[in-house]
Amino acid sequence: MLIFEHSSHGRNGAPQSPVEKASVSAIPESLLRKNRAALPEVSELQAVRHYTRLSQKNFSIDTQFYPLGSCTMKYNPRACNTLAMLPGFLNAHPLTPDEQNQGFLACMFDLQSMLCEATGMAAFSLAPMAGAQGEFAGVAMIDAYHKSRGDEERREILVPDAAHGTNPATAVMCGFSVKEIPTLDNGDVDLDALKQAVGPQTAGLMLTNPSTLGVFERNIEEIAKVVHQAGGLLYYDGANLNAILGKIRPGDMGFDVIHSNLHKTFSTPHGGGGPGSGAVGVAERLIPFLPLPMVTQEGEQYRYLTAKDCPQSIGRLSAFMGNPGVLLRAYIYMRFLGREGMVRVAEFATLNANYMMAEARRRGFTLAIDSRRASHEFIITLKNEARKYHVSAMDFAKRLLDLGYHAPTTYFPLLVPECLLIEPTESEAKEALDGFMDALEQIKQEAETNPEILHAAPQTLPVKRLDEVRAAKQLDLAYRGSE
Amino acid sequence: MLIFEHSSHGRNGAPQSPVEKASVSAIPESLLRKNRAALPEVSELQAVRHYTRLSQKNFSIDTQFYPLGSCTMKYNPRACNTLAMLPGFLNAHPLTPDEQNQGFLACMFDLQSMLCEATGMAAFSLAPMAGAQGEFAGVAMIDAYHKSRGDEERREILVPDAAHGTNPATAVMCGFSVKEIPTLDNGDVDLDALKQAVGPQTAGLMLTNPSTLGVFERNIEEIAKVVHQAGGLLYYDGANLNAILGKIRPGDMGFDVIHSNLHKTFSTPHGGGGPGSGAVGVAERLIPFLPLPMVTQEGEQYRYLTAKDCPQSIGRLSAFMGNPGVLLRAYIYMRFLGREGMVRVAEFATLNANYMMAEARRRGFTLAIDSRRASHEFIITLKNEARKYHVSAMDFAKRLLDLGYHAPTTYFPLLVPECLLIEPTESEAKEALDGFMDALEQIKQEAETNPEILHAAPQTLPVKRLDEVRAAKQLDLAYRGSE
Amino acid sequence: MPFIPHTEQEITQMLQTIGADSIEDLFDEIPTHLRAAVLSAVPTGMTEMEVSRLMRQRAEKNTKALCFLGAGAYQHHIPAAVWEITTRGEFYSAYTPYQAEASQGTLQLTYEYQSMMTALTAMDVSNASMYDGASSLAEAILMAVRANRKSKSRKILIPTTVNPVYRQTAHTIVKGQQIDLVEVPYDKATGTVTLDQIKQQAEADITAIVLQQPNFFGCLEAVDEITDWAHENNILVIAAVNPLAITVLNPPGEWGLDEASKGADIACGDGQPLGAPMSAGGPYYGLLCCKQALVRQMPGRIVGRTVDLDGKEGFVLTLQAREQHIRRSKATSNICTNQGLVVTASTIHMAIMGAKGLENTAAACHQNNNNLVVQLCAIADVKKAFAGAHFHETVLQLEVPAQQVLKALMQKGILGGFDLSLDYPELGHAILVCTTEMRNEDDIAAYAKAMQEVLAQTANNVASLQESA
Amino acid sequence: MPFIPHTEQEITQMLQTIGADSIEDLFDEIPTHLRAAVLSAVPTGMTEMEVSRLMRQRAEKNTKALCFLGAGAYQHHIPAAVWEITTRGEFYSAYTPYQAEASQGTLQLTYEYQSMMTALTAMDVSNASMYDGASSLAEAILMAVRANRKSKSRKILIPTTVNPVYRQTAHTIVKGQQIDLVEVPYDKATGTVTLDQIKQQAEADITAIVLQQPNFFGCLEAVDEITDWAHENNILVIAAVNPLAITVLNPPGEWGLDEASKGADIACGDGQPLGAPMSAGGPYYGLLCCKQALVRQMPGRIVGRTVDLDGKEGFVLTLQAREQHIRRSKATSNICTNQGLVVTASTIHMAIMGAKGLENTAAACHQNNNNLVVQLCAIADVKKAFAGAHFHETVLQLEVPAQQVLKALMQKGILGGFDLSLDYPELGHAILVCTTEMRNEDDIAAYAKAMQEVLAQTANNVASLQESA
Ligand SMILES: Cc1ncc(COP(=O)(O)O)c(C=O)c1O
Ligand SMILES: Cc1ncc(COP(=O)(O)O)c(C=O)c1O
Repeated sequence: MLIFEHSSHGRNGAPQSPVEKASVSAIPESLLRKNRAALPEVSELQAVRHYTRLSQKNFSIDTQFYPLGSCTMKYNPRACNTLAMLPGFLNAHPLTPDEQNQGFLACMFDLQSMLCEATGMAAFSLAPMAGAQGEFAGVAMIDAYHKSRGDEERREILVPDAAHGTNPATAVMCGFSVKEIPTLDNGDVDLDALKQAVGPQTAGLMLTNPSTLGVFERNIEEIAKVVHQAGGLLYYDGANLNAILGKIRPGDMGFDVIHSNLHKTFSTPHGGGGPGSGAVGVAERLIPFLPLPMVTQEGEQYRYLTAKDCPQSIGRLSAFMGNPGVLLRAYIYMRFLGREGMVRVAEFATLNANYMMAEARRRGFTLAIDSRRASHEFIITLKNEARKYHVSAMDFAKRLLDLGYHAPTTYFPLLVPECLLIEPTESEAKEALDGFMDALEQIKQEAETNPEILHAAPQTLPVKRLDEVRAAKQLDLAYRGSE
Repeated sequence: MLIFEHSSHGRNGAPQSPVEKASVSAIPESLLRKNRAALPEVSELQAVRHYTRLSQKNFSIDTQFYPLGSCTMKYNPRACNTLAMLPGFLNAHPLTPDEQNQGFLACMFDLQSMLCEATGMAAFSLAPMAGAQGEFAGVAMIDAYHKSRGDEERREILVPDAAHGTNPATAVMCGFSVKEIPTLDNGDVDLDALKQAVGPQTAGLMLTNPSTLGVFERNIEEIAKVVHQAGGLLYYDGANLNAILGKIRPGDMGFDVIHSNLHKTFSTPHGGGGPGSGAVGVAERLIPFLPLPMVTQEGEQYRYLTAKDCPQSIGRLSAFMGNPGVLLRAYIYMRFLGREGMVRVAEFATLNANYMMAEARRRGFTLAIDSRRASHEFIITLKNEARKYHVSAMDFAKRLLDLGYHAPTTYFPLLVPECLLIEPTESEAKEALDGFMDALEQIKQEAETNPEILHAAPQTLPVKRLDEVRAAKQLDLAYRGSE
Repeated sequence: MPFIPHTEQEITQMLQTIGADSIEDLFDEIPTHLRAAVLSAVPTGMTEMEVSRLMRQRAEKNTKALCFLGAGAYQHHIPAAVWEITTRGEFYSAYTPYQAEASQGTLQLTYEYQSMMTALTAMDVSNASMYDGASSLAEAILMAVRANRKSKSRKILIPTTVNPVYRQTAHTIVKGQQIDLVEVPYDKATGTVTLDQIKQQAEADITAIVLQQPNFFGCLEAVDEITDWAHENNILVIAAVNPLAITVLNPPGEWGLDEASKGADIACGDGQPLGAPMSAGGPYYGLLCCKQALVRQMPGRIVGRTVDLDGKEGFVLTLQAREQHIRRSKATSNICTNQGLVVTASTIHMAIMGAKGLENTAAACHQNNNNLVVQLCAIADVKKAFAGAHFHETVLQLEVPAQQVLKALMQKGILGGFDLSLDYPELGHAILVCTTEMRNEDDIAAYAKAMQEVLAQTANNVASLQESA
Repeated sequence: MPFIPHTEQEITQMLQTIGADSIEDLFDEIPTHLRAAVLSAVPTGMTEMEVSRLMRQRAEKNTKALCFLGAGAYQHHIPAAVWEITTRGEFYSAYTPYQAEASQGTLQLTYEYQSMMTALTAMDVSNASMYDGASSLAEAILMAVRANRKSKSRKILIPTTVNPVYRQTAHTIVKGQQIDLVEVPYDKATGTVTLDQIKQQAEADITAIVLQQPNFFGCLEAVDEITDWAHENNILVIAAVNPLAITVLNPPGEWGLDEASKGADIACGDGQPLGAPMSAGGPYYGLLCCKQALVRQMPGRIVGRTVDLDGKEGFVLTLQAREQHIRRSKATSNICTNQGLVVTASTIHMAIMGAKGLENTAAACHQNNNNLVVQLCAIADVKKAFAGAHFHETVLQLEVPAQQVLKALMQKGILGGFDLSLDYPELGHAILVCTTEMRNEDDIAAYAKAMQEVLAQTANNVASLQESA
């Protein structure tokens, strides 16, 4: 039932607003609203009950193992939420003079510094509001860099075919064209193809390492050389640093620019879709172009850098300071971890992924890349099962839901057929990993003996399998009253 | 699965304590613990997940209509929780000097005053930590009063047979014997029986008005006269003031002492069993005996009253000030309501109960007391259904759970066979009341056509009907490891 | 180990299964000479007790001054229930609802959000959110360029009454795509843009015009007139609105007097006034709505209602072919993660407040601002910059530098407003003052008193300076 | 109307169904002359915005001083997760689990609590909570009187080292039942009670003895020796413990050296140190545990594990025949509502902290107190009152009135301890100082510095008084 269906005309139970409407007679009649908006009219209890019950219909980290590959669904420490919501932060107006905003600015400055250290970059801006915006900032800086040198011809961005969809989409948004670079069966970038692709038109290469195939790009130094020699810059899609934190730094690998999804590696909550943060870091030569605002320290005082300080900046990406509440949560999380905790993240994320991969192998699953170490994630391909038993990766996914596990990422990366991209994260106990592998094995057996169970899944959730085709054809995007 | 069953030896994932154990060598070896307590060893995520999922197994006001008679399961405004948990309150040590505790003390003083006004009593103490302790305080004051006048022979407390179990239990705890007074079919106390019962041994009468039968005691003035003339005092079990708030005041009815369950009328949460507050109020002559601590105002300053100020007090009932967090929530709720809101509570609680009673009648249910107004609650008796279809009130209750409603109170008051005591409270919308009555009617039909459905209920909850006999016979009160 | 549950025994077992000797072995594909040293610039880890202490100290450092500052972020009352429910683990720690059946909570809520937002704006379609108001304006512009097939110019008219940081953000985001943002100056008397001024800037082919209502000065634009004119000239209208204000102001879907072409084509804005705390600037969210015809140009996620195998109602992400994870370089935008949790809060906020509650709140904001302005303008040397109605912000002109006055007010515990001198030097010593429903009579009187004292003091200083000169 | 959802139309419909003309009619059984007038002493209602402002102002008035005060309530770190989960609506707004199948959350949690509490105390059985530590001591005494059938005296030995307010509360609650609380003085050198002193007070027939560990002075009682002696004399032992302290101290279930009669018979105490904020005094909860043989004398709720119709594990309230709602005047106690929500928090607290975490916390409290005492006793005119080990509180004796020193410390932002002069005048100018794990080195140094300054000032004052005299 929709909240609108709990509505009763004239109901207004909550002491949440002035009881009487103040006069708006100073506003010309013609500019006033004629009909009150058709929002639901419910009591506070009805709203609380409705949304509390709705929440219970979600799977979430706090209730289920959620090994969604490329998304890093790790534990979100509750303290990060509690402390980021201290009144001193929540009530801070974004335009508060810097002198009265020192507590918040100190956190932001420290966060910039820690990100620099963790990634080996020279400077960081926290402005981007998600990974995709971080990518935008990064590619826009590459653009600005070349243009600042009068190098106007570099209009192409190279992207491996395994890349996340945001990479090509971003390049286009920044006005570039995109060329795809193929990936070898072993998961490494096809170096020969890359060598052929680079040229005076190359603005840069966007790379994820470890790649979305869950393996570390072993030729990274060679790749960097090839791109740099061609005059291009190297972009690191660091949406996920979970596999390398404290182990290897993008800056040391030769990357010129990187974004990091703080809502992945640094554990800010995913919130059912956001908000996130795609903080962006750069090597020395790109510093002038970083997006605003940033925070600097002068003596004991912190202050925002403005366009006056950074005349070459690509500009601002949002009205204020990105997503401060998210940034605070990441900052708090990083203070929890400390330098020693960061390394542990990589170690145990990697241990968990490799353990699950070994277990998958042992239980007879086909791995997309069998011969190598997994990074923080790995891929099972169900192409054999699909062929033999007519069950799809999607069927596996839905059946997993019935067994109390959120499904891994399905059908991404696009180049592996019928794939499950599995990312356990470091915060899950062996117990959860084993339970998940048991479930997966059970489903494999069901696929062999009774594939109908898979096709009919899920059976135990609030709804059965939903008709997506109908949703797209008979568009119903908003409630318009009970006809 | 128990939290203990998620435990893994040596696990210690949370940054919640010093990592190293400090030395305790200053403590003699013989006084030290030898074996570490067998608490579960789980990660913070495991604990969060376990208890989040456990919580989802509860019915609650925030998720279901919960018309549990005599319990007043009304909406608990979230703001009451948020504001009562402001750091200024949470971090206040109970022995903070009064001068540094003025914010809290001001709330307590105001709360005392508002309770006096709402009940018509001369003074209030907030010390009792639940209704039962309020009763204890009240009866102990009656005792102290008689003794202070040298009236040592009054060792009997009168209690109507419809009374809540805490009434007789309290009287005995205070050293009195208990005499039960019968109730008439129309719900009023049997006045003749009362007249015969009173005498020089009578310390007092404990009365709930409206009674637990859900009707207003019409002879209250006569009753007061009878008891007072016999030299006894009149105790008002005001666990629930929802039916009379702002309509009639116990003080005006002639009561000498009253307790009020703030966790009912004043909406502090029930918390799965508590904490509560049983604030106790008295007429003039009992003021000297009120339990400590209380708060008084002197000029602009508030301070705690101590034993020095109140030498005749019955003493203290807890180490500090009752349950301050509960008292704050009640205070906040009362400020929300204001005087006009208080009356509305009574009006709409009564409207809802009478509406449901009328609906029950219309749908063919037998009412325990058919001819009268309901107060904030009313009783259906299923004795006919029990006789004809061999279904019990308990079966109805369990089946209601399947249909998404918490069951009303069953088998209380004890004098009505197969009863459901239904209390909707003022905060429920007509929609919820109608839904509940539809469910009840459906169950009645099921009872007639297919009583097995009732006997087998519940079917949709985490467990089916539980074996209480086994629980009491094969006592298993604590986890002792997986044998 | 913080947030890592492994016991020694488990680690051993797992390594055995993997066939590795140590965790270190798992990193053997990384070239040794590239391995990171200790991250010495990152401090060592802290316990929760220590982190809490640090953060409380830092939070305490932030000002508690009475806030009369707006300029795009507003201090409104948010019912306590809103964030208590929003931060329930099931909302807080879930991700994008790719597995619809296991995400009906988030999906249904988002559908309800879209329903509420279209009701509020009187538009046909809403997406599930953009990052913030400024970036949603940028996306609205990109969308208009894609949608207006009749226009080739990629020229967008954007009055200088639109929030300066919105204009800057739009510039950053659209400039890679050869889009021309043409500024239109405002009328000095009214603080709004006039049709005449617009026409002066408008060449033959204009793709779209942006109108902010209320505008950055808190003044009310002649949206009907301009919308009609734009539509007559095949120009799309992008409305940038304060979603709280439009509970009393004519909503973008109703702009224009011409019934045939009524309504803005795209509406954007910042959802902050509907349940997001100011929080030093975010997270807020960008609202983005459009006419039905433009739905396939919409960036970002959209939730649709459908049915399951049994015909039971349910909700899914829909029209995903617009999005980067399917369409890659041909997507409508690169946006992936949005501002879901804030939308969750905002939906609950709107449900609890109801349209009437929001309307009363908006009216109170307006009235408080009128009261404040009357009291401040009663002080010598303070005057309103623009005639005409304001919503809940007003530009005041002073005789002394704004910076100086604001600083002095701050010392009296008053966050007195936004200094306009950088963005609008032509206004002289001007500040933008804002009131929400949170500022009661005492607050307003306190501001007026403080201003009086500050200006008196400044006058004295000036006088004594002059004397001593 | 706050918290009332009825629309005018619904009210009309409902009255029609009832057959009443107005809501007022529903009150027609109440005698008119008794009807209440307007409750004029109750202020009019407020909106949430107004209430919030009021409460924030009041909360701000409370002190933020560094807390070195204990005496029965302690400022410990509580993981943020604890109360975030505890206040989830499903726990917060549910009631006593009378409908077991719809309350498995609360019931299983309570069973887990009982399991943890018995593990912590090393006792056999725990109930689901009493109101607080003081009232649980009273109930423990009543329980002992019911349980000790060999004793007729109803005499309870209670050392004066037991928290004075616990003794007062016990007195209030048990006095109606002709129970005699016999005080036993303590040894002036050690601040503990000796077996000799006990024997002096003990007549032939004693029902039970109460022992608090650590005692009110923070000192450690000779619990083994006294337990053995008590059991030899058919005296039941009631342990009053700090449940955090017993993660390092010998738990009550292990008291005594005589294997045959080992362990206190009843253990009570306040659960506050395990997850309840100080909160001006509550809500906390009383823990109450006993030996298996005494289970039927236990007051309050108890949860048991059982199975459902399918044999699946589940949880129910059990042994309800002890309770008032079944047994009425013959119940073991009148308790009904208990402190369930605090128990919920405490259970989650224990699960997150683990035994090791609690142990490290307890040890840190202890060490911090040692450090504080060393630093304070380095100041002239400050000395320890008692020799021997302390847990995390220590009695210090001063040369000037405690009241005066504490007040001066407060002015320096230090809540310096508990003034013992009212309850223990024989100790002179004595204060009880406490440290938990929350007081770090800086805090301790700050206290020492403040104390030094305060005492120096006082000395000066005294000196100058003497001079001027
Ligand atoms: C590899 C990779 N790159 C980029 C992104 C985009 O990040 P965001 O969703 O925060 O925009 C993601 C996240 O989905 C990702 O996994
Ligand atoms: C009528 C009545 N009296 C007394 C009580 C006892 O109150 P409490 O549970 O707070 O001890 C109750 C509550 O259950 C009650 O309903």
